[in-house]
Amino acid sequence: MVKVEFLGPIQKEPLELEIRNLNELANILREDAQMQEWLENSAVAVNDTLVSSLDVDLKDGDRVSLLPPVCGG
Amino acid sequence: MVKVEFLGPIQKEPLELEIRNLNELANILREDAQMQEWLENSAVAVNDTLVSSLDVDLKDGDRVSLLPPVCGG
Amino acid sequence: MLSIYGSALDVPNILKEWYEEEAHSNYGAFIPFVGTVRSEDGIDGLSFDIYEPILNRWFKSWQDKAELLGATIKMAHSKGDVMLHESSYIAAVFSPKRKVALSLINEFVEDFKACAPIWKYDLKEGKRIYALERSTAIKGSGILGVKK
Amino acid sequence: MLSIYGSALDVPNILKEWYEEEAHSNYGAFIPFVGTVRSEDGIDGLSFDIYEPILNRWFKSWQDKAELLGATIKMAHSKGDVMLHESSYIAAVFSPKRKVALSLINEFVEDFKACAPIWKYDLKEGKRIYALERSTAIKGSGILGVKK
Repeated sequence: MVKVEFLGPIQKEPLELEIRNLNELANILREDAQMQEWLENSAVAVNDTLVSSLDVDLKDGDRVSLLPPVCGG
Repeated sequence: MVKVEFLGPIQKEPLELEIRNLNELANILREDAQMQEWLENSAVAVNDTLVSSLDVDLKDGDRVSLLPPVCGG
Repeated sequence: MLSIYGSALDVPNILKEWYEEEAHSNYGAFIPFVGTVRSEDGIDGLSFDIYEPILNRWFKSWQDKAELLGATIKMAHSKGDVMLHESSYIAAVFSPKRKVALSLINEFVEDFKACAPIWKYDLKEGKRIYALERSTAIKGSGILGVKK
Repeated sequence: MLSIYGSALDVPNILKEWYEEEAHSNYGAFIPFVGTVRSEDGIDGLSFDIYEPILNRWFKSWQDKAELLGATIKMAHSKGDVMLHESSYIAAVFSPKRKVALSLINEFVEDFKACAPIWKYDLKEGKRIYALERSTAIKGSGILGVKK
């Protein structure tokens, strides 16, 4: 199982998904109406490391995080 | 009388001179062996305003200051 | 050193603590940057969410970068609510030389604004409103979006 | 505000005083620069001469410049002796916005180094030695020299 977390202002409970890569996650989230506003502007981290493409394999126990636009300070 | 002050590290007592402009001051100071090392690297202020040329007339009561290289902080 | 506080920052005390910590480290320059909540657009304050695991990694990468320059960086940030005229952020560089310190604080604060996983909300009329229009998408955002 | 102290600066207290003075001025950014005496070349400390009339005028011109940007500048400097690991200089900018504050502190400190009528001496083996090689001739220097 891969845990998917939605950070900051994304009001969505974590998901537990049987997925093998980020492409599968993308396909699932694109079906979610609530997520449309966030997919275009959120960054993605796997096990707390930011990734820059979907060509990332996932294994059991991995955590994926979605990070919407930030504004610290 | 014009008062001439030597600031910071220039170890020289103030002078009281009968001069009418900075050119006259330059001629006097160029005769002073002790001042040679300072004339090339010092700035000049008249009544606490920095000047950028010798074409400045002086009147009774004016104060001229020589400011050698600075290093605050 | 990165410290997260659950309230507004006690700026004088944090600056004093940092200054005294480095009093004998032989740094010639100390440059803090303090961010304070301004009154604008009728807000009562700001509120912050922080994702600490990624913030810690990001901060560690800057600490390593600073170390290569002989410098060190400290940072404090609030989470939760911070009201008008209270401070939510302090970053500081200690460095042997001023030019390194001045350029480092500049780069650090700019990168912080672009990358640090912190989300800001306006507190207004009892509501907590995500400050989307003042926020910056992290570099590489959008990979999950529909391919254009 | 420009303050000259006859000894090393009490940095935590000065920063606290400045921060509290501007606590309700609605500035979003506060950036101090603190200069501390480093151990190098076997010095025991530094010593400073200041010519206050011209320093005051120079500072006033920067205060006016800052005001046009909606900002304010404060500065404190020591005269006389300041020993190793003590601080002799603090400059600080308060501004509504961070970018103005970051660029202003940078420009201010650079101009301070080039223009402020302050002379530095190394304290070494009981002597007070003018730091000529680290000093900068003020713009326009040399007009009294022999014409080339």
